[in-house]
Amino acid sequence: MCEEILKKFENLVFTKDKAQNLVVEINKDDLILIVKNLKDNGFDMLICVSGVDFRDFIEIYYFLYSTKLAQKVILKTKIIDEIESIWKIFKSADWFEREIFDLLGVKFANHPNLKRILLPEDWKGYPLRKNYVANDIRLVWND
Amino acid sequence: MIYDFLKTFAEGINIPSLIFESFWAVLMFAFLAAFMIIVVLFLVLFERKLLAAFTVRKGPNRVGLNGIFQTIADAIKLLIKEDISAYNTDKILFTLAPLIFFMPVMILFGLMPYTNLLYAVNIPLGVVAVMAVTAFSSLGLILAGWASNNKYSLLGGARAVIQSVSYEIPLVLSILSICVLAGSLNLKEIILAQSGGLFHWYVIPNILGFVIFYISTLAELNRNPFDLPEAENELIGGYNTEYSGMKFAMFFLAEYAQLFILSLLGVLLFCGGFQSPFGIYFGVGFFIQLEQLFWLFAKTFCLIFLAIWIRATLPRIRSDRLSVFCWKYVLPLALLNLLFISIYKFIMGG
Amino acid sequence: MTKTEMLKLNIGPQHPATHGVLRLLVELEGEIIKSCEPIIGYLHRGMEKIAENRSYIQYLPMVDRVDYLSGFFNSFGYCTAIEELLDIEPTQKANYIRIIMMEFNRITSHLMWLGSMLLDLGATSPLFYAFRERESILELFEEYCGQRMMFNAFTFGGVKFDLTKNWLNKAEKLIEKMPKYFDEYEAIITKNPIFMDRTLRIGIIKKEVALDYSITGANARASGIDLDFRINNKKSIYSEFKFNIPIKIEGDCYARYLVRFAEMRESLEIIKQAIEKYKQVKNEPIVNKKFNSVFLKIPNEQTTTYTEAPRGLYMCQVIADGTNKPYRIKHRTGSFSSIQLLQELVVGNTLANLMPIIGSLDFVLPEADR
Amino acid sequence: MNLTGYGILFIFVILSLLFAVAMLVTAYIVQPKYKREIKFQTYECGLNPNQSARIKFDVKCYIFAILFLLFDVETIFLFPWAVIYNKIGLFALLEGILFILVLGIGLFYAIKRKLLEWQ
Repeated sequence: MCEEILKKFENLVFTKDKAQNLVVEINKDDLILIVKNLKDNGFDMLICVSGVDFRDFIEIYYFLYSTKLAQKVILKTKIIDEIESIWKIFKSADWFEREIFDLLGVKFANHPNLKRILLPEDWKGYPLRKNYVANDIRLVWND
Repeated sequence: MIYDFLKTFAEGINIPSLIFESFWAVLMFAFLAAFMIIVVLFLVLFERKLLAAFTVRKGPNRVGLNGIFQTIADAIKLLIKEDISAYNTDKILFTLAPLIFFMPVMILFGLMPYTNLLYAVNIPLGVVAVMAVTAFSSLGLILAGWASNNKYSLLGGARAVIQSVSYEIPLVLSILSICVLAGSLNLKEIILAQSGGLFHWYVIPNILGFVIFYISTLAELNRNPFDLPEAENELIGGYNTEYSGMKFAMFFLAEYAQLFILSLLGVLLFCGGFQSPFGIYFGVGFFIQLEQLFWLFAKTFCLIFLAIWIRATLPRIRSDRLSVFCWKYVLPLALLNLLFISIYKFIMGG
Repeated sequence: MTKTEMLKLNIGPQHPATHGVLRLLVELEGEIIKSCEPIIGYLHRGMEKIAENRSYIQYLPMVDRVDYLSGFFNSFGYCTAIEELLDIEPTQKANYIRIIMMEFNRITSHLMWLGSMLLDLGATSPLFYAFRERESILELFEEYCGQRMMFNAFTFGGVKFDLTKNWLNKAEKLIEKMPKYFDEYEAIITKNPIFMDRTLRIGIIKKEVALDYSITGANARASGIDLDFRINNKKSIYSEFKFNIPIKIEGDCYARYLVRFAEMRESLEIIKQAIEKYKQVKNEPIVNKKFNSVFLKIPNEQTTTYTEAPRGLYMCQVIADGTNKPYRIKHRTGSFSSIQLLQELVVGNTLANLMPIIGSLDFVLPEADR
Repeated sequence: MNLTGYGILFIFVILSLLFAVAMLVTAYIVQPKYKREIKFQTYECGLNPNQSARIKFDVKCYIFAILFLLFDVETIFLFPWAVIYNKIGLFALLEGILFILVLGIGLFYAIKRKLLEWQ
């Protein structure tokens, strides 16, 4: 089903993860179009957005779900540190993207309110990056 | 009896009667103040124990035997607690508010007849005085809300205005229906007009008026389901958010004293006051007085029990429905009830 | 006429009705809310960062703490993820034990919600009644695994403890009694006119909005979305059980209340069936494959599991890199989305309506902040 | 000269004020006074208030206050009527009905005009 919807896009790599969920590797420039296409064709819920730091690049995962077909699809894209925001398509992406910005430092272009959500506003660094060193003075309580 | 004894004593040593009467008033006041504090201490414990029973708990059970000294411990704690008034509070109004809230309650205690001999103030316009004094206390809430410079207090104060303003009128109208029945504004005469047992009480023809009266008192007292000005889940503490120590204690004290005194008023107006439900007294002389006190408090605590029961059962009413409920349902009903009662009175004994 | 000003009010973090430490920055005109900005993060514990520094088995107790009210579900999601990565299947018996525990946990969680929602509405008694029943279930948990809230009872490939005969007897007795308790609640709540007045047609989540904001779980089902990951999952251990999924289309606070209430009854049905099935496979082991979990190394793979937790979908994404520590673990929880929805749902309501809305959405903050 | 009931009432008013003030004074003497900066912060859920509470704020109770004034004044007129109701008889009844009807019509008008709705 998902394959059919995404037929017209090029450079897609279809794989399966360990739990037999469909994972589609996409180019970050096609993201908006693909997500919009999926939404129009039944994938009406954005379950989650997550990001992983692989040192050289960051991978962003979009977990989409179709309530009618009971199908899941995971979009995966490689970026350096910037990607287009999809909050106009799914409003829930607003906070998911803020969380990724907060913890991974990924900048989402055209995001309306891109600021820290879980950490304090004046926190330094992005904790989920692999090169993050936890030496913030606020973590030392005993002095 | 004590009055007569002291009176002859005073006349014996040539004290002017004006001074003696004033002295007597002061004595009565001291007695009533002590009475009020004991009643409130008991009432708080009563409510906590009852609520605990309603919710399958034990309630306070540490201080004293089964927790009977719990409220005394609380009172002492509040007394020796530091009194804090935050930045930007209007210091004068902030102190004045608990005073204004507390004062009327004490006066109300003076206005009530407890038995046919035991009363402090007996004036022909007793009912009007009671109404005037009751309405006065809501001013304290408004002042407290405004003076605190706290947004939650402000909202609580605003709610208190709407609530007390709305429910004042049904309250007055339901009391008016009693005045029509009794043909008097004197509380004692109203009670004596109901003598002769259960079926002579005004609650029988005026049951609707009683319900309206009870709903309105609950609203005036800010009790569940009308506890909006201090709804803790919405406004934290409402008007008394910023209060601590003795000032808070005064709000607290006055609230429970009001619960008692307005329940007492309900008993006086609708349930024959100190009259026995059987129409006769079993004792003679001094024991009649005790019996009357017993009946009065028994009936009052029935009403208080009802209030606590309601508190344990019902959720809070919505703040915008509160005034609508009053103006659309309670007030027209109160007007109709007044009409009905006046026609009833005309037919029965006009 | 002079213009009135907006009252900017902080509701929370220290507020009796925000279920933890949620902060809502609302603008009020009169008592009507004109805008609302939820601010979270006061309970952020860095769960996802901690995972990177712990071995898989060391992280297992941490997962229970993602949502302290329904620890079994988080534990289950994490364990199944690791099982998928390791290609092991838990035994049937372990599955049944898991289901019994999870459904009991769902009831405790919903009872907690019921009590706190009615407390928000100003009714104090239901809280104590709900806690009384919750207590008896927590006692069962305590007897099972020694813990009342942070269970740490599931492991990779099964569960850590077996059920005793005594435990089963107690559980069966409790299941017998439970529906009566629920009837009691219904008697004092469901038709209560004040409760209905405060919840009917209040805080309506339309179906499109719910989809847009990724609302899952009972909140979505109250808005007419047929979404339950107990059924909608491809391989679900629930597939051999018969139970209904209550769905309402109104989407208001009252519908959410009804859905959750019906869910509790359904959970009892599931537990009843699970205990029957458990008795048939009594002699199986509780753990499929014993391995040295301290030096457990998982190949370079990734997986995602979807669990229907009481507060919506709990998704656990695990990325392994061949060492004994997870490379990245992502928890996706239902509360996070529910809180986000507040900014739209609350606007235009009065301050008094905020409480049933917050209460009925049933979020807990540690789950949102992780 | 004897005190009437009103005289005693007057003494009660003064005494209750004194009683209340005495309670505050006692507490002031007894209570500890450790003044700390942080204690004087206005409570706003653990944060510093971002604006003063003394703003021009729409509390929606103006209309209720007006209505209250109207009704309260008019019910005051009913008190004397209630007292002498027995003595006048039919005339009092008719008059009372008329008066209550007028009140009721006013209330009906207020409800019809939707003066009591919030939104």
